[in-house]
Amino acid sequence: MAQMQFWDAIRRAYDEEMARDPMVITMGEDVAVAGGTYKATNGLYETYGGERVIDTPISEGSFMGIATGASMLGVRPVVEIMSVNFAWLAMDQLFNSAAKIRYMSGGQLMCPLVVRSPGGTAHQLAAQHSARMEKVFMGIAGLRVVTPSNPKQAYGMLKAAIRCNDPVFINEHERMYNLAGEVPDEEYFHPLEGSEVARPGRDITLFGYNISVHWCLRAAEELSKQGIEAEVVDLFALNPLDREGIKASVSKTHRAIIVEEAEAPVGVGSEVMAIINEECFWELDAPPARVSAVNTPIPYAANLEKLVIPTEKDVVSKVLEVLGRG
Amino acid sequence: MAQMQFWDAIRRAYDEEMARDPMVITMGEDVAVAGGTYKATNGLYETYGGERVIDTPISEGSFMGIATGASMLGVRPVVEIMSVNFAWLAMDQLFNSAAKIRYMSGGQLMCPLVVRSPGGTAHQLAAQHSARMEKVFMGIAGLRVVTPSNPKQAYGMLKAAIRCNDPVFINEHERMYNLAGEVPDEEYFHPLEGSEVARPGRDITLFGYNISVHWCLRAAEELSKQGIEAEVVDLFALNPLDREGIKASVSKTHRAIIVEEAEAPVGVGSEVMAIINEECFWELDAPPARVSAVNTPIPYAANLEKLVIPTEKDVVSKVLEVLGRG
Amino acid sequence: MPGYPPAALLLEDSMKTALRKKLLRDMLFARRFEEQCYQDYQVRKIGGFLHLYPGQEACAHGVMAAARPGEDYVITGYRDHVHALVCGVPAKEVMAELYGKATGSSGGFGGSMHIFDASKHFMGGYALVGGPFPLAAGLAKALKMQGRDEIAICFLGDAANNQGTFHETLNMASVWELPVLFICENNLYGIGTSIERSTAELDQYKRVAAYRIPAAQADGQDIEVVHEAAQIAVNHVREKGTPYFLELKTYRFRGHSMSDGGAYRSKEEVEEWRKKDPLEILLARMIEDGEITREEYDAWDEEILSEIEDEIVPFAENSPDPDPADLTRYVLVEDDPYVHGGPSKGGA
Amino acid sequence: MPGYPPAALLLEDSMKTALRKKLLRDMLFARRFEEQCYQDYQVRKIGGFLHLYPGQEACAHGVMAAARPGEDYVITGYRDHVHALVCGVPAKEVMAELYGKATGSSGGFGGSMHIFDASKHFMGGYALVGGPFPLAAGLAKALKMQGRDEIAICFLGDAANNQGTFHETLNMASVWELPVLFICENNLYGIGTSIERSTAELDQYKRVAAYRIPAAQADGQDIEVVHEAAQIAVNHVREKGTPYFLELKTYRFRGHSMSDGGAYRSKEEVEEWRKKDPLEILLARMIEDGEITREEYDAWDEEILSEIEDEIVPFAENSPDPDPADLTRYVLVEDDPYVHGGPSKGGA
Ligand SMILES: Cc1ncc(C[n+]2csc(CCOP(=O)(O)OP(=O)(O)O)c2C)c(N)n1
Ligand SMILES: Cc1ncc(C[n+]2csc(CCOP(=O)(O)OP(=O)(O)O)c2C)c(N)n1
Ligand SMILES: [Mg+2]
Ligand SMILES: [Mg+2]
Repeated sequence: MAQMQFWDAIRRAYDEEMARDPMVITMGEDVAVAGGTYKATNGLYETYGGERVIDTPISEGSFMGIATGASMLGVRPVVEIMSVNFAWLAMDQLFNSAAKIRYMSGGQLMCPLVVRSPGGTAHQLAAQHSARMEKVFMGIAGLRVVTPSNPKQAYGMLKAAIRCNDPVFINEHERMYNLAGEVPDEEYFHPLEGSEVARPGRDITLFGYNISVHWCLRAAEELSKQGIEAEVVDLFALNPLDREGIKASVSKTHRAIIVEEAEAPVGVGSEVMAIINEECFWELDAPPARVSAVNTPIPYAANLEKLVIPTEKDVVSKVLEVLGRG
Repeated sequence: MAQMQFWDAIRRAYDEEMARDPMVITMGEDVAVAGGTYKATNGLYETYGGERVIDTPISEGSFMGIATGASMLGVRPVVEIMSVNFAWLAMDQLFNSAAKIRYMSGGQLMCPLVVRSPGGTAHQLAAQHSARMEKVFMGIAGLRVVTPSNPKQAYGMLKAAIRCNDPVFINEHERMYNLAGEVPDEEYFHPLEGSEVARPGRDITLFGYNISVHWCLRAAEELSKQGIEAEVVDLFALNPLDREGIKASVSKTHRAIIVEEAEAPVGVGSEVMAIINEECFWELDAPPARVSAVNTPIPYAANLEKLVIPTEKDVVSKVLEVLGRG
Repeated sequence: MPGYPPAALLLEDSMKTALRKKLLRDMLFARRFEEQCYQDYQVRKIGGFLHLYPGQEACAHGVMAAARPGEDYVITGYRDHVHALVCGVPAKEVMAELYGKATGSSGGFGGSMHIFDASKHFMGGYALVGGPFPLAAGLAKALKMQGRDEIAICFLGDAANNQGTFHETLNMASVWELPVLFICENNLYGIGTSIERSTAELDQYKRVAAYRIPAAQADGQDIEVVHEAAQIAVNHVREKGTPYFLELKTYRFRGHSMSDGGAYRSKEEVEEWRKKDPLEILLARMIEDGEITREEYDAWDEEILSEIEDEIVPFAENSPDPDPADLTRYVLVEDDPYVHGGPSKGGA
Repeated sequence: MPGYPPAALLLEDSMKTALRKKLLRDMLFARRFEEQCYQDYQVRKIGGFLHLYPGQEACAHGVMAAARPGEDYVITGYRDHVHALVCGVPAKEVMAELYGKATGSSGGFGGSMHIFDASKHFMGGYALVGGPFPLAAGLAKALKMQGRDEIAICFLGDAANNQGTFHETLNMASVWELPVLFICENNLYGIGTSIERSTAELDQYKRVAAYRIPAAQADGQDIEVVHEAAQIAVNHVREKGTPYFLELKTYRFRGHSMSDGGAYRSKEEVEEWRKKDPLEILLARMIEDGEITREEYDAWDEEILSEIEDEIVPFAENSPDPDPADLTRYVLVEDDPYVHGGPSKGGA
């Protein structure tokens, strides 16, 4: 097991899959000659050439459609949307074409398309560069959505997504590309459905995904010092969500908090709460709760930006509140 | 109080507002010379001329942006997106510009833009013409979302939306334009926040919006015959949602079902459930539940389409289930 | 633009007659098929939106006569029945699709706007205007990567050219040198909006210079003119492997869809165009050249009408509805091993 | 295209000198301002993404010299500081915005990519490439409806022209006859992608013929050339009330943003363009014409540097952070009576 940074884990997945299958291609703005904004495609252009590692014009709507069209004939495109904020421009093709072609053709065609994109807030990128859009993608029938919280997942999910026959959206995070972690030396495919207990506990479940898993883990450590053992569940798959896994953990701890970097309305938090209500309401010893961003566009000023995004401290206080120790 | 059809109530609101304020304009595909796909803009072109009643090319992304730009200088554009499925093409301008300009300019500019669009399933319009997208719009900070269930609301909401200084999305329904109902003879502005008890009851609350209010009302009538008095709450405002109203009703009935035409994941149902959990969990005598569409793209065949969309019968059975009489 | 000799001119006389006969009969079949759809929609045997093709037959038939139907990959919008037929999708399966039956070309999942037949390389009708532009370029990208000889052909309307995808896709198709042929069926309207009120440049082929893609315009009512122009276009794309854009001036005789009042077009204009019926134009020429008689033509018509009445409609009528058990079957691949950690993890 | 006499040529010699002096000093100010931003970013006083303008100064200054800064409505992308300055937005407010302070031009809510000053008719910097095209046309629509004499001016880069909004907006601006001037600052790159690899037609003004909008191309490094070309453009838009597109060939001396390694451009290319520094071109000409000496210029430089150091930076530095109580203030209008049923319902 080697330590690897997040971007490098992605790059390794690309490299292995492109070496294996000449139909795997990648396209996006600055992915080729420049090697990718976050280096995730670094060196691929030199190895696989311009027909397979493609710098696109700034035409998100149509290069998503071109990738979708190619995927119908057996090409396996990995589209990088440089920042998830730009994905709005490509949603028509993703929603109306990629996610629906298999269904509306009565199963004749498949769109094995992968879309990778970083979302989230970084250092003061402000209102038009800080979107957290996972809630939009995960509501689309026909599109798988996964979101890695560490380099191993990032590596294994991209490999699985490239081989999977469904369109898959991989929600990454601008602030996580330099995160280091262990990645197996041997080839590894991460599941695209399910969830993972990142830390077992008994008193309360903290549901996180992507960056918020780390907030949950740090909060759990802090809470542990106070004698509270929080279970942290990593919801690495957002569509479909792991109803069984959610139920199992809440049935054990009887309390739940969902932690998300996004604003609350119609988000991961609300959907997980709904699932808890549907699957194991009677197991609950306290109302499930959300830790979410303040519901605003993201302000530029550092002091305001900090106020908007939750931290592990917010998680800790919410846990104490739910446990009646607030 | 005159009986009026839904489309005609909208048309009347347009007419009154355009007669009053020369800065009110409307634009969209076929809204002018042809009078609008659903007649909602019928006759306006003849009265107000081509500078104010504008047939657009098929360029949703940019005419949304043009309307937004004009709104910054005091024009009050009402954009019609012929079918909400096409709104994906315009989401970038709606999300990244209209909903954020006031915020990111530090309050200097406003975008008093109105967007009207019908969503929902109609008679076999299939996968690319049956989207129910309210859940997407209502997750956007900075955009108001309302959805009328009757002609009076349709009339009063459009008038209020045109005068309101925020961008407002009005979610209509393809199958409701011919619905008749009473509309006040005098000028009327419908609130853009809040909810309405469409039928009082004591045993359970049925939350509906737009078309599903009617399913709830019919189900309530049916249930009444069995001695069950359901309260029907019309969530005519989806962003912001009426937390107080939701709490008040559930605190009275102690049981809740949310009825939506859309697929369940990250939808109105999940958000209302989350609010119930946050606001009045301890008031609940049973887990809140959702009645939603099957989570698929919409199939064309009549028999399959019927299976996907919920009906008042599904509402009735879910109520019986929640009340333990299933 | 290279001066490929138009295909029809190269043919021996006898082959030319055979081709003309086939084209005329095929167009007649398409016309009758669409008329049947019209009737069946009135009695609600067909649901959804229905967009018919009468008046424009020479476009689909003329272009595909210059291509390889069933081999080249074709994609289009919602007005798609006839394009499907031309590619070889069985008429009874198209009709069954419109009836929403399990035997339909999309198994009843698609309907009129979403005819698909992968076996005939008919890659679908799509309901969002402008959506197929990039999909077509994507098909071409795949064909290029796979070193194949087929090309991608995209049929769309004039109003679709105002969508951003037109601009974005043509630019990429040019820069990336993709073997895709764009056919613009310019029928002068997008629903009820005349091209003159929506579009700065009325000649659609002129808009293409900005992408350095060769482009041409031709009369879309005379199938032999279409065929010739299309042959140049198809040869260009197939031989050079780069895009081409062909605009065909045409007209739809019926409304945009079934709910179209038609008030936006003058009677005179419609009458004027009805004189340019593509069937009549070819028929008259063939009669003049002694290749067919009016009686032979009428006999075809009888045959076609009986085929529709006795075979196609009953097939659709008597086919079963889709199985409710399949309702969620095509949403996500359920048994994909990679969903569950790869084949070694025992995922199916 | 009508041959408006270029503005500069109409001026008396003394006025011409005065104008040149103003333009040169303003460009120098802009250069120094951006260099200060560069430094402050290194020490993290400025956050977010930062896109600087050195090399392109003749574009914004030359165009606005032909327009009415502070009156005409200007809108642009994320590389927006200098466009704001040219419109009259106070430099210290721009700097305070970059510092994220309450005294910033957007109150600290916007940052570098979102400078706004409604009082100066500077309608914002926007971060999504291509987003301002339609917004600009919308501003023009409002001006037209209100019968006003101002025009809308949209500054964007070359790579933005590949976005669908370019195509859609130019078509509508043409059909609807909107008074909007599109300025394309063609610096040959979109981040690290050369125009040659992204775009079929390298001459951006040629892409505009498809919309029947008059267009021209000019050297963007010589501010007097820009000024002349812009005067024709501005006059056209103001007098005819219809759109115009002006391409300026230019180059950015620095990276795209602060994280740019720059490996995609050769040293030779950068060197070649650095010889075409817009400040040096005008300075040399003025020295030759005896309008200024190198010493006077250096004195300006001193003045500017002190102004930045003694006034602008301290203002930003010493200004308060935005009030946390305002965090949600601009999301939705809270006291809007129409939210609560109209004024008669007592909504505020
Ligand atoms: C994105 C989108 N916007 C609007 C529509 C509604 N619509 C359907 S067909 C049509 C007109 C298209 O005209 P054209 O491209 O000329 O094709 P034609 O119908 O004339 O064959 C419109 C506006 C749509 N289906 N998709
Ligand atoms: C919709 C969108 N896609 C991609 C980006 C990322 N991006 C920012 S600037 C840029 C290049 C723009 O180049 P150009 O328009 O030539 O302007 P320049 O930066 O050269 O002034 C790109 C791709 C973005 N901000 N928005
Ligand atoms: Mg047309
Ligand atoms: Mg550039």
